[in-house]
Amino acid sequence: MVHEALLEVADDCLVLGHRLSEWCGHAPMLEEDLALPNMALDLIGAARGLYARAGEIEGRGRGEDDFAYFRGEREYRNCLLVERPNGDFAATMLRQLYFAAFMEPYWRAAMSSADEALRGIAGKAVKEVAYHVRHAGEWVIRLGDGTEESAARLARAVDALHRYTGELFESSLAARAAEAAGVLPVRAEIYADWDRLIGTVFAEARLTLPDGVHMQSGGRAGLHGEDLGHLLAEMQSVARVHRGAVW
Amino acid sequence: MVHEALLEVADDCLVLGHRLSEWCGHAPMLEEDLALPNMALDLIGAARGLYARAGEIEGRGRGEDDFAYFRGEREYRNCLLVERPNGDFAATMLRQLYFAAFMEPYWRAAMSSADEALRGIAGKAVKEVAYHVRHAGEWVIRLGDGTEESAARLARAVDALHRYTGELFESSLAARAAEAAGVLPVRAEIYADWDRLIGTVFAEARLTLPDGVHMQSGGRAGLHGEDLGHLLAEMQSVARVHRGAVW
Amino acid sequence: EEFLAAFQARIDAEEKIEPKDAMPEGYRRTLVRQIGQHAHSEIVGMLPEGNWITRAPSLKRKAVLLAKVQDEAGHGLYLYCAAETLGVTRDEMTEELLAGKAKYSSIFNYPTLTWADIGAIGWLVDGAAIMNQIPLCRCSFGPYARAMIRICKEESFHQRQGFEIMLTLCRGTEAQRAMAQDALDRWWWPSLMMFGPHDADSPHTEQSMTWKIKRFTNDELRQKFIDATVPQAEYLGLTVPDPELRWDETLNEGRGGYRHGSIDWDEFWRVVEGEGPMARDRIAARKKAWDDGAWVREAALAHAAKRAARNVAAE
Amino acid sequence: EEFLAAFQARIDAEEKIEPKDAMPEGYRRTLVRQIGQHAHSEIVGMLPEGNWITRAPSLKRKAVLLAKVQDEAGHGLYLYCAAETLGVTRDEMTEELLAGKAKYSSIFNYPTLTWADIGAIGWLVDGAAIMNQIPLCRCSFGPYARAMIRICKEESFHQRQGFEIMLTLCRGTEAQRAMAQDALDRWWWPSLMMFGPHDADSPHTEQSMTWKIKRFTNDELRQKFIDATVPQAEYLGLTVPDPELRWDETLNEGRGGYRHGSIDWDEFWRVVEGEGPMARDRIAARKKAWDDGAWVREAALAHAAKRAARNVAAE
Repeated sequence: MVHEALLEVADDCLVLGHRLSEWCGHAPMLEEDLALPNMALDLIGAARGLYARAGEIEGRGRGEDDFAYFRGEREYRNCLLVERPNGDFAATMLRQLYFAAFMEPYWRAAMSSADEALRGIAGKAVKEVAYHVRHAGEWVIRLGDGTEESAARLARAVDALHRYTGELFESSLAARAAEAAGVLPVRAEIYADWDRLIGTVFAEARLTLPDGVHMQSGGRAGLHGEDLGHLLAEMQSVARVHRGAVW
Repeated sequence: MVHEALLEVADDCLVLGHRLSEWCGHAPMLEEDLALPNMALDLIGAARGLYARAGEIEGRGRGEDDFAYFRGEREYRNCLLVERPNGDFAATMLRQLYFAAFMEPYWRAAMSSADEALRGIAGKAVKEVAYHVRHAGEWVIRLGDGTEESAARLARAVDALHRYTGELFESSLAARAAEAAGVLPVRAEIYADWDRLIGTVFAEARLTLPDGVHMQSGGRAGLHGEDLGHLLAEMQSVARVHRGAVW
Repeated sequence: EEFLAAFQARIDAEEKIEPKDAMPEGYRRTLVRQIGQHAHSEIVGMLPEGNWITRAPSLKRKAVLLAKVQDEAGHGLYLYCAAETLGVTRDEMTEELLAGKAKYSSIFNYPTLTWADIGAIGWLVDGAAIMNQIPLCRCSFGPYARAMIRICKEESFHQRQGFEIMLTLCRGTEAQRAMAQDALDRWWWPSLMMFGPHDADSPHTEQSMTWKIKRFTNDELRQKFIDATVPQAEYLGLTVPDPELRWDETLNEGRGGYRHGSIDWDEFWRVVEGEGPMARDRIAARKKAWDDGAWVREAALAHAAKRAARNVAAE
Repeated sequence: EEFLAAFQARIDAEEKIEPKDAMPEGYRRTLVRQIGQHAHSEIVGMLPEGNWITRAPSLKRKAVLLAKVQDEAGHGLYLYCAAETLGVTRDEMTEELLAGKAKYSSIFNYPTLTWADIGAIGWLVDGAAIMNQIPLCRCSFGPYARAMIRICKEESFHQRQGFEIMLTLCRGTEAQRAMAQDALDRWWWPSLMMFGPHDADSPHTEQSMTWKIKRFTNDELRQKFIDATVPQAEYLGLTVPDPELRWDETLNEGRGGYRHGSIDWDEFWRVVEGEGPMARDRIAARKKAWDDGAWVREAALAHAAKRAARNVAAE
């Protein structure tokens, strides 16, 4: 059970890292061609640590690439937020803010995990994610309080993405087991910090927090949208053709 | 050798059919949601016949799905024109016209092939492709002699795609062997018909035929652009995961 | 009053009502809404299946799926034409769909997650659609009835193809069987919901039946569907995801039938109200196609106008 | 005249020229062009490798490749900054690139067709780039020389990573070895072309060498590259696709070196003139990124202006 809870977090990081990496060479300015891969690298790095630890706990000899390249879309356990297509730069930055604003307090809490390996992963990730919060938060403010067009695009992004934030605070059975064992932080308890941070950024960005949004979930049960399958088909294409090869 | 020449034609049909199928559900009007899959079906049907015949000639027991799903991008032998991304509707229709205006006289000539199976495939395909020429030709005329925007888009499509038409008339070593054996028509001999048809349509569409374009080729040697690999990764994703399964 | 009675008499005599005939406004409105919804369902229904065309695992399946999705576009076209005979244009109906004002079958707001979903949709979703649609071939409104005859023929072909995909998977590898079971698990309940709320919660049913737009109630059709489908699942060796499902020989006037567990009506209403997992993606995809295609439609009109002007000038 | 002589004396004394120093217009123009081309090469060079980030076959390789492409963006940034010290803005240079007026390294107009191309690019293309760039660390123009020192360090790291990808493939399965050989077959000749035309056909070389912008001729650098790379190919167990390649101990002043077959200069000039297979796709991709990003850049400027205005108001 505990290893499955780690896979949920790992899948979140990998899928979002992959999405960010799709921007590579196509960002709106050169500075973002540096910043986006930078965040992608942090996320993929965290995913690798988590997969490795999940594999050890599982004890069936699976490693990071087994988890990443040889599970299908029904086996991936990421939340729906991270698999949403990049959309425009406003959507990408808002998605990043939503996720990072959750992960920062989450990693901070995980620094006192009962699992030593996890404490190590969290200690590294917490510093990285602080930059993600800052970077994405600054962009959300710039776009929200920029031009009419940027504000409209950002508002559309909120309308499209807010419904996927509720799932961040839901714990699956596996997550609850890991939380009970003191290995992972309790997701619901992160909400206050997240809400405060998002509230602050939205105020500065002159954005209104949407109200009464029906939250979507399903990712932890492998009930994804239709985009993840395409992402995985591409991501796994070489590895699957050369099953067993070393790279 | 001869079976490799058939694979070239089959790959052209499959890849273009796949590209057209990407429009499914996303066409500019409902009538085109009927017409585009219709042409895709014709092309995929022709590809299946050609793969089957190529497999028989090769004599190693490979069937249509082996050729379609278990060759990589370096083994695909389609010309560059058909793998170009769909772009907008103008680009899709122009690509279709360029290809169909070649295939119509090609299939007509193939009706007197020395190979009986090929005569059968050609006899069916020649009727289908006449509709493709008409449909794509009418659209090219409508767009060229429509609004300012449609004319500009079509002109951009010509600028982008014309350079891929030269390859249609080049015969690889394999094609030359099949041509010498009377199995396939001589590609260079199709040019006069193609040029006449394109000239007529372009005149009605008020388009100028570009001059002195440097023609691109490489597809027959497996030297594709970077888009084909992504197309194949997606197309083959399920079949490759379940190697050996029957569907 | 007199007109309504005469109209009802024609209906009762099983006469077909034709577009040029006088008809009560409520009859017209009900039909416009229902045919429009039906047309929209065909159009939106292209998307979940279209999602697998580029990944179909064999060329034969790819061709069959393409042809099926093409048929759906064709059904949409017939139905929009039938609705147009009642004085509403296709463009108006499309704008309503894209504005989120018109409904379509909620089932298409679920995602297709594996290839087996293509089998399950054909088998279950088309199966349920046919149950709904066969009686519509005898609908009192002529253009709708005639469109449905043609549509039903193609739908039952699709349903057989879907079942055949499932059969192939169930006779295939272990992974393929698991994929088939997973698809049944996910599509079973949404398929039952396709018949709409229980009769007691379906206020329009009575009027529609009087007008012979509808011929059976929601629960009657749902029961027919279950009774037809459970044995098919057994034949496939799959388990219907309803632990309360059991044979009851007292049902169907003593001919027997299956009792089923209770339907999650909360989920039903949530999805009907536009909160299905793919609802926003579906409308966004259609809207994008429509908006991206605007210049094409404009060009076609402009060209037709130019051509007409030239013909006039030449005369 | 006097100024030119004094300037040349500084160059000959290996003094660094700094942006604020007076310099001949030709010197400035040559540097703007060369540094700009170099910056553009880094930016366009992100695309062929970026094409495989989403398909990298292991997470480790994915991370390494991401980091590499990120480094290239960084190199672009240093170089644009170095060029800006000469009075040209990054936006101006970008507009020139997108208008097809500025050149960049032709090698990036070839496509990456398999994963092995990522290895081959690191090994061969970065290898050739380093040969070109190491002497630039001693370039007479200070900002360029300093940028190159930093860039060369990272490039040689990339080159080792590329070689390591090739080594892993060559020690892998038969399919992997074939992929590696295929990549070498396709990238070898374009890599040799990276050094430019033969000295006899390179009119600017002499002036650039006098100004110590360039320190070696094209042919000298190409020879160095071949001599360094052929043994590496042998170590990998790969065949260099040049049947005329052979060791000649009279070369390199008796230290020996490899004689190579003749380069296809027709292809070279065709690609330089913008007819490389991916040339139009590369510019189109950069143009799309630039155009799609316009509203973001505008928003950032607008926000900065608002913020500045508020700060003024608050004072």
